[in-house]
Amino acid sequence: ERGSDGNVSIIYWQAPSILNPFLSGGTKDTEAASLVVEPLARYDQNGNLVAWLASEVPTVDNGGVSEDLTSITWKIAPGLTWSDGSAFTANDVKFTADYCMHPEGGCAQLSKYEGVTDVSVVDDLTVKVTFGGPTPFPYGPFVGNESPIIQQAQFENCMGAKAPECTEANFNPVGTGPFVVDEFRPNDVISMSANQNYRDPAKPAFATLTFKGGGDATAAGRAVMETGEFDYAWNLQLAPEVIAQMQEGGKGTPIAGFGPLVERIMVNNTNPDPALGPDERAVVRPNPKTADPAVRKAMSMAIDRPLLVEIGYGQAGKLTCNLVPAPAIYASDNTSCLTQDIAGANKMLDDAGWAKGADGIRAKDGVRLSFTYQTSTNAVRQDFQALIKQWWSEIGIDAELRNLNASVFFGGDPGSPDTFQKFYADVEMYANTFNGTDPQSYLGNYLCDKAPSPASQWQGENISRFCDPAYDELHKKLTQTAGIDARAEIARQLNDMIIESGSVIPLVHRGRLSAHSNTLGGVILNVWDSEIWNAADWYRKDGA
Amino acid sequence: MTELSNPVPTAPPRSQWLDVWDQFKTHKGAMIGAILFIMIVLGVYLGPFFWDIDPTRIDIRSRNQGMTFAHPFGTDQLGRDMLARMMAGGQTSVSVGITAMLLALFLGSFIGVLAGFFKKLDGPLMRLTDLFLALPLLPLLLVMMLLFRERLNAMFGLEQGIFILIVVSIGITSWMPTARIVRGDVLALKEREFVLAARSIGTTNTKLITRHILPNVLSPIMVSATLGIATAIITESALSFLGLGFPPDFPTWGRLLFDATDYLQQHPERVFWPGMAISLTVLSVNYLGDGLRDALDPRIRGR
Amino acid sequence: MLTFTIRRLVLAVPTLLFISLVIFLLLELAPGDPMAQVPLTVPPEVKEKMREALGLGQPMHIRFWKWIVQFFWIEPQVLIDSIFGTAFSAGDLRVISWQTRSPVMDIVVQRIPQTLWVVGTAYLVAIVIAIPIGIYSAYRQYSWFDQAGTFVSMVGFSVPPFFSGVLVIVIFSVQLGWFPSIYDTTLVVNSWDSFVKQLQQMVMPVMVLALQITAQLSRFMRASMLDNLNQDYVRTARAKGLSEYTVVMVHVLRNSMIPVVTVIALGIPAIFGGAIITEQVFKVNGIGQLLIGAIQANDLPMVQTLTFIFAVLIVLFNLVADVLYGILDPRIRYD
Amino acid sequence: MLDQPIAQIKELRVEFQTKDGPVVGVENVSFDVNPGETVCIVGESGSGKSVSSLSLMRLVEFGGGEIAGGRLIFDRRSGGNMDLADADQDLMKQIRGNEIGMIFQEPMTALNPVFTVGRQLTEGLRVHKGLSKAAAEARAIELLREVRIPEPERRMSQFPHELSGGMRQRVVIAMAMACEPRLLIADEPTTALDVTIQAEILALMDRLKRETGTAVMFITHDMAVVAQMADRVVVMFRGNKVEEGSVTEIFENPTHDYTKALLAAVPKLGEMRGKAYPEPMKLLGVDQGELLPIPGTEAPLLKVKGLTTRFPVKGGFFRRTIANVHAVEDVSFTLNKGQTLSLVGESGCGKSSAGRSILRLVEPIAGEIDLDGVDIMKLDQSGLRDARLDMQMIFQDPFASLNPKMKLEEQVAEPMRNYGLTTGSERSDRVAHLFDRVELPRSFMRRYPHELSGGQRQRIAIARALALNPKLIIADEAVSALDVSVQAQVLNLMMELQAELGLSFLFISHDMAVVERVSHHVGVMYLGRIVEMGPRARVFENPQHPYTQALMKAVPIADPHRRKSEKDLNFKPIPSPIHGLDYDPAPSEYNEVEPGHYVLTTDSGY
Ligand SMILES: Nc1ncnc2c1ncn2[C@@H]1O[C@H](COP(=O)(O)OP(=O)(O)OP(=O)(O)O)[C@@H](O)[C@H]1O
Ligand SMILES: Nc1ncnc2c1ncn2[C@@H]1O[C@H](COP(=O)(O)OP(=O)(O)OP(=O)(O)O)[C@@H](O)[C@H]1O
Ligand SMILES: [Mg+2]
Ligand SMILES: [Mg+2]
Repeated sequence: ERGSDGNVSIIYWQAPSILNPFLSGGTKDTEAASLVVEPLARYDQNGNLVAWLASEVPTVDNGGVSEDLTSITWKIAPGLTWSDGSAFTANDVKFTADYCMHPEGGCAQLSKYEGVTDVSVVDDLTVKVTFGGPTPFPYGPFVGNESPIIQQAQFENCMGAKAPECTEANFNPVGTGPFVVDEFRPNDVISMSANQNYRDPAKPAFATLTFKGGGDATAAGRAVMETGEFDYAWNLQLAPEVIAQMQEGGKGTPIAGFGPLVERIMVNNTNPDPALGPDERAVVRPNPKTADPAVRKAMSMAIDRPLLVEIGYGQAGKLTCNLVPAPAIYASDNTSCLTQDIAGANKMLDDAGWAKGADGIRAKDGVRLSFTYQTSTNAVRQDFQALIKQWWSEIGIDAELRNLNASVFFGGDPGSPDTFQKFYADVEMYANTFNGTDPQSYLGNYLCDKAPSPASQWQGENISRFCDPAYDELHKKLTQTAGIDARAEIARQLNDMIIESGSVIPLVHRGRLSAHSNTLGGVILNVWDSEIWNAADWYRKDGA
Repeated sequence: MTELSNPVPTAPPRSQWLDVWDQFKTHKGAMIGAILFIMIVLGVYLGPFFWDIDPTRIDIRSRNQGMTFAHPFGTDQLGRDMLARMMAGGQTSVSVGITAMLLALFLGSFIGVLAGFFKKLDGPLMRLTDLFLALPLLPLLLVMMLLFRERLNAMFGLEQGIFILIVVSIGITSWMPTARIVRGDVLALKEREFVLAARSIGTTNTKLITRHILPNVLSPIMVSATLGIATAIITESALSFLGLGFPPDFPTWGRLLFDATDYLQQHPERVFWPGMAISLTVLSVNYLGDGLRDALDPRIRGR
Repeated sequence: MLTFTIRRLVLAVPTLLFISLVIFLLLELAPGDPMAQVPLTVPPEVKEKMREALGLGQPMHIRFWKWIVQFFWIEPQVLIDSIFGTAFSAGDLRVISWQTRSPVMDIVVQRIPQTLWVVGTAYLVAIVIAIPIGIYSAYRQYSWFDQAGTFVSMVGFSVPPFFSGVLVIVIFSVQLGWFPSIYDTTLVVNSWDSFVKQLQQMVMPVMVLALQITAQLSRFMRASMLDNLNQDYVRTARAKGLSEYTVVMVHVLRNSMIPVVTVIALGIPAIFGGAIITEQVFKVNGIGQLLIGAIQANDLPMVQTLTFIFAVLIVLFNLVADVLYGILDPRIRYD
Repeated sequence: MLDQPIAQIKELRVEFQTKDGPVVGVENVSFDVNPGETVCIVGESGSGKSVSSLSLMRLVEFGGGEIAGGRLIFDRRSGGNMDLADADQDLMKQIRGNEIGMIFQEPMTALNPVFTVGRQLTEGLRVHKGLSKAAAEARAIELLREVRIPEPERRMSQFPHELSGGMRQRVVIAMAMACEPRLLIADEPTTALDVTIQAEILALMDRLKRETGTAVMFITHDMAVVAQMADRVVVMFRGNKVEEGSVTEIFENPTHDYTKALLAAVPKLGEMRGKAYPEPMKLLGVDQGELLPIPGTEAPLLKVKGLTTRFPVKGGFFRRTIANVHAVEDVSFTLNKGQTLSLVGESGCGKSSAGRSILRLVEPIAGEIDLDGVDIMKLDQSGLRDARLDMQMIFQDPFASLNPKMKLEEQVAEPMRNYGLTTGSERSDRVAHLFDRVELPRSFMRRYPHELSGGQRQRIAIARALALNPKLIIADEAVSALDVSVQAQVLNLMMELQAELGLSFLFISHDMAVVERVSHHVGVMYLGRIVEMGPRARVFENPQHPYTQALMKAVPIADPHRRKSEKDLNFKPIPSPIHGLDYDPAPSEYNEVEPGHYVLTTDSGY
């Protein structure tokens, strides 16, 4: 029964700054907002698309998607109302698209609307989205927690440049979700209460919800599992033994889920030598140190991945040799990298003519295998760096470690030499993933023309500067192929090409580890969408 | 020849530093502090000759060990020897502490003396002090990293480069209190008659400052110095914590302490060692400073 | 003294303008990007658009000028409006945070209560503890109490709060379960129970902060007392037949407090600045946390505004300390 | 009751615990103080005078001392003798301030700077007499009136620093007298004060004693003051009492050598009557040879004309100069080679400023200074530095003018190092020679200033001034802070150097007896101007200006038969030397009353 279970409290160690998902791309923000605003369809815990505000997921089969793959028509479930009681109509949906696609709005989810040429209201409950060309995967707009529907009435005057002025709306969006915002304190705490107009009269079970942000993962885990102050803690990136210790507190349980997130080492295919100067550095190929495939292969062979999982992630990590480890049908079946092979790596380097010098470091033709190895500052990554440095030293490769403040490393400031895009190093380590379940654009990151360079203001996602015309060709084919099996086949091939080249050395398939209190029922961890996607179904367990 | 022509000294040549030492010896706290501090310094610098495990050597099989014979201080989550890491960390922490303190002291005394001594400079220099007090440390550091890291790395190598950067950034953000105190003292000293007397015998401004003003503001400077080492060691740990410090495979006490706080419940000894080392250093330096201040003051020394 | 104060205030204006320019340039020069926290899944072109929407496309001097106008002209109007219900500021663009897209000052106002509660209380507690300790250690110089005081304050001074904070959390919240480990900023104190709750959640952060401040203040107090205890006027007071209590607590204390009070006044801006690490450890989410969060997110308007307010307070409290000195010590004259 | 002493000190021994073990402050001292009597305790610095008196108050304990032996019998007001040496501090609280009052040496520091005069005065009254606030205030005003402080009501709400030194000392006296103690201890109450104020304070204490019948224990090392005040005298030397007797006995018939030496060292006003030139003092126990007068020469060395120095007073919003302190106003004089010109006058009249202006340590705004043909006013900084080779200064306070952190050797060598005159070994030879010259053992070369006595310090200052072989030495109150015996030594030394080296001295002092002893010429200053100037004998024997005459009268004379009474004194408070910017002082005009003896005819402000 609605509101019968009192208060539920959630802690995110990153605090939400805004509840308008279009003005912030941050996970913390979109997930918090997912309690209030909802999309037409979203992914469930298995990565399947399910209808949410729509009555069904449009497909070619059910006629929702046109045969030529250029349009998709959404049918809204009838009888929906906003939390203020007004009716939810197709106009709101169209408005949402206009809002995000406004050229001055700086919408964070603009890429969801890529290729959209028109959104039109067919009738009160029907919206048609038209794309510029065939779009085999048309589920960008209005799908997933990053692309929810906002109310036209509320945001009408907040278009484009005016968007930031609507503080009230950005902090307290009217939504269709199970909760409404009572008070929003940016970067601190959100107080919510049950949406009295929620479509299911029995839900949510909780009358109020507290969403606390800030602190660190350790504290969040402790608050749920050891002191029991909170019911749900998000993303506990902690050493396995710390998690285990917390679990002994007996108040909560960690839960893990796996999306396509992979911790990897990127190998720089361009030469990062500072002597080259700003226009050439990390732009011209090849990188003399990493150009030899044997070197890249050996680097990967020297790594003991099971140990990395055990030390760094425990139950939140899995072994993988792929760039795309999930969903299952896209995952290639590489297993060659799973066991460490120092001897093999040494032999391979010996054979390739890299001879060890007096200091134990290999060199060939005056090129020493001494790498700069950078990553963002983070305890697990630093442990990984240390371990990998040690393994590499065993095969005669020296690594000079650097760690950079995350906000600098991941910030796109073209003026900073320390961004991961500039890649002023031989190798760097970070994790990346993609939204939803379709890897097309993710794999598109490795196209030749996506390499960052001064010409592109260092924008571009081909971080390792991988370039293979055959790959580009194959990817093009993917963009034109419909049908999940055929697409998966191509995607696996693309994945293998990258892995084979050694430009990306996958380390760990990382999961999301969260924890919930033992008294909180109904939690289903979802890594494909908002983690707290089904908060409406949560309830308080009795007697616990 | 010159030896012969020298007159026989009338009193045994007692050097000033011998006097200072004599007084210093009688200060019990100072002696304990000095011995402790020397032991810490010797421990971290000479220790590695006796305990020659590489602090970055990972021995994954023996990770998370408590105190054992092979690893007296235990090992960390990657199986690195804590004793070796403590010694390596100590080298960095102690040298960062001392150099940053010296730099801050130098800047603080320099600006304080100039502001106190030259009336014209007083206003601008004190506003400069306000400016530095108001500057946020973090963005400042980021800017410094951006502007100078590459160049320093090229000139001094990675570790030296970062060392210089950290020392400089701690130094230039912590000289302000010293400057204020010194300025206040100099203002008062300037009115003392011996300064006028020195001027009347033809002492130039530079000599006046070095011979007469500086030795008389030594005692507040000493106090700042002792506090300065402590602040520098702790600031360095905060910097490591924010990812602006030394590379992660480069242990410092602050970093060891920070890394260990997550394991506080599982392995309390891992927190204990670096915490203990920082506290002991700070304490010993404080007592040392107390004694030194007394010893440098001839008035107290006479008693 | 009035002219002194006014002159200093007038002189402060160019100083502060200069400081604001330096802060601005510093932040501009610093690497980092407001889009750093946007996930990697958001493509760079979109990020570029978002950046433009934040006004980052404009040249530096225009942005600085805009900030100056917003901060010095529009924000005061907003303040007046909110006090008197007028509408001077209607339609003007205020200083907007990049993270939250809301006016910076609103968030600052929201954060002030918890910062004042925690850091302010810690400061008060520290003063209340440090002064008696300082007095007694000086009065019984080199006694065991004095030695122990020195020892404890040095240890207190040398333990970083990221450690002591976690330590007290593990002891008092995890093991003993006495206090919550996470500060609840939404708690409204309106009954005895909620007051007790507020106290409970404040105990640990206050404890950690107060330890550090006490360590420093008690040293100051002790030194200042020692300076005065040997003065001639103390002997005069004794010769009058006053009790030891009156001599120390009235005559000596009053004189010793002069430098200490100014030290305390100089520390007040730090209360506003919050305690970055302690706030983070206990999730107090005050001004300190706001600043560090803004720095990490490269929210320049927020950082600029916060540090500038901080600079204003520093300049202001320097002045307050000077004026206080003059009030407390009748010998000081301003001319 | 009256026949019984109020306080009897018997075999007092006081020890101090120091880092180098116990130090004896007072070894074996016994004396009595009878009702209505003034007992003066004299002796050189460090002889245990203060310690004895503090022991009687049981205040030594707070300074780290301990009464190691002896008895301190005190006759309490409510009948009965008791031994204060073993009274507890609670009981002492009732006696202190109530039955024994104490006046301390330093009026500048004896008062708490942050409390009003009224508050500090009423405190004791409220504790001991249980008076209400209003009653205590009324009594305090009455007390202030008794000590002749003008406008007592206003003073009550003032802070100590707002009062002049003399007034402050009077407040301290009022405080000590507040509860009408039976015994008043005055520890060097006038040492730090000017002659004129000293005379007033002494007269005041004398009157109060007569009116209230309080017994007084008066500590001093100034024999002239003793002669003025004492009924009985106790002479102390190195922690022991060496002689005791009535004041006339002591002055006319001293038995102990130390007492004799002390008396011999006191310069007495009028001693030089009839002598044209200064001559060194006769000291006891020192073989001085024949004491020859020092004639000097008549060739001028320093010519000063129209010297004017003003200090700006800043104020207002823009910190502009709103007024000037007219410290030195149109001063002219000539100093001959090998002679001494003294400037006398009371505190604040501009003596030091005049001296410093000549060296241009402060910048005069007008005037001509000609030193042996060099026009000092026209020199730039480096020229000035060179000129200072010829003129040196000895500062008022020997302790303050030496750097506490520098060895004496270095301080004496510093002028030579500054000018690069000598090299290493030569320099140390010269320093050693200078030490010999001022009769300091060479072993002192490695000491620090605080390890020396005041007289020794002043010799260091002299040695430093001599280091450059100057022609002119400006001695700014060079002996004022010294013990009489030491003062005599230093004066002799200076005269000896003058005779030998032909130095010229500009001697600045407020002590008329000393001035009479050393000068060839005297200038009397008042409010920045020289009001009277001429050969020493003429000015002293035939003072013309009313201010000079008043000054002469104020000087206490070390002769118990020539005590001054209060009515002889009538000092007007000095008017303020601060004038607005538009104030244009008239030039000084002099009337030559005798050959070389000039008296100011224009308005001096007196
Ligand atoms: N607190 C102290 N600790 C150690 N020694 C002391 C202390 N106070 C006084 N003395 C010593 O006791 C002796 C007597 O000192 P006292 O102050 O009585 O001299 P005094 O005759 O008053 O001299 P002055 O004329 O300089 O005031 C001196 O040798 C002095 O060094
Ligand atoms: N640096 C200065 N600034 C302002 N006024 C000053 C300064 N030095 C001296 N005066 C003032 O000038 C006047 C003369 O002072 P000066 O020191 O020359 O007197 P003095 O005769 O030496 O007195 P004393 O006997 O006390 O040493 C005094 O009113 C003093 O307050
Ligand atoms: Mg004395
Ligand atoms: Mg003077």
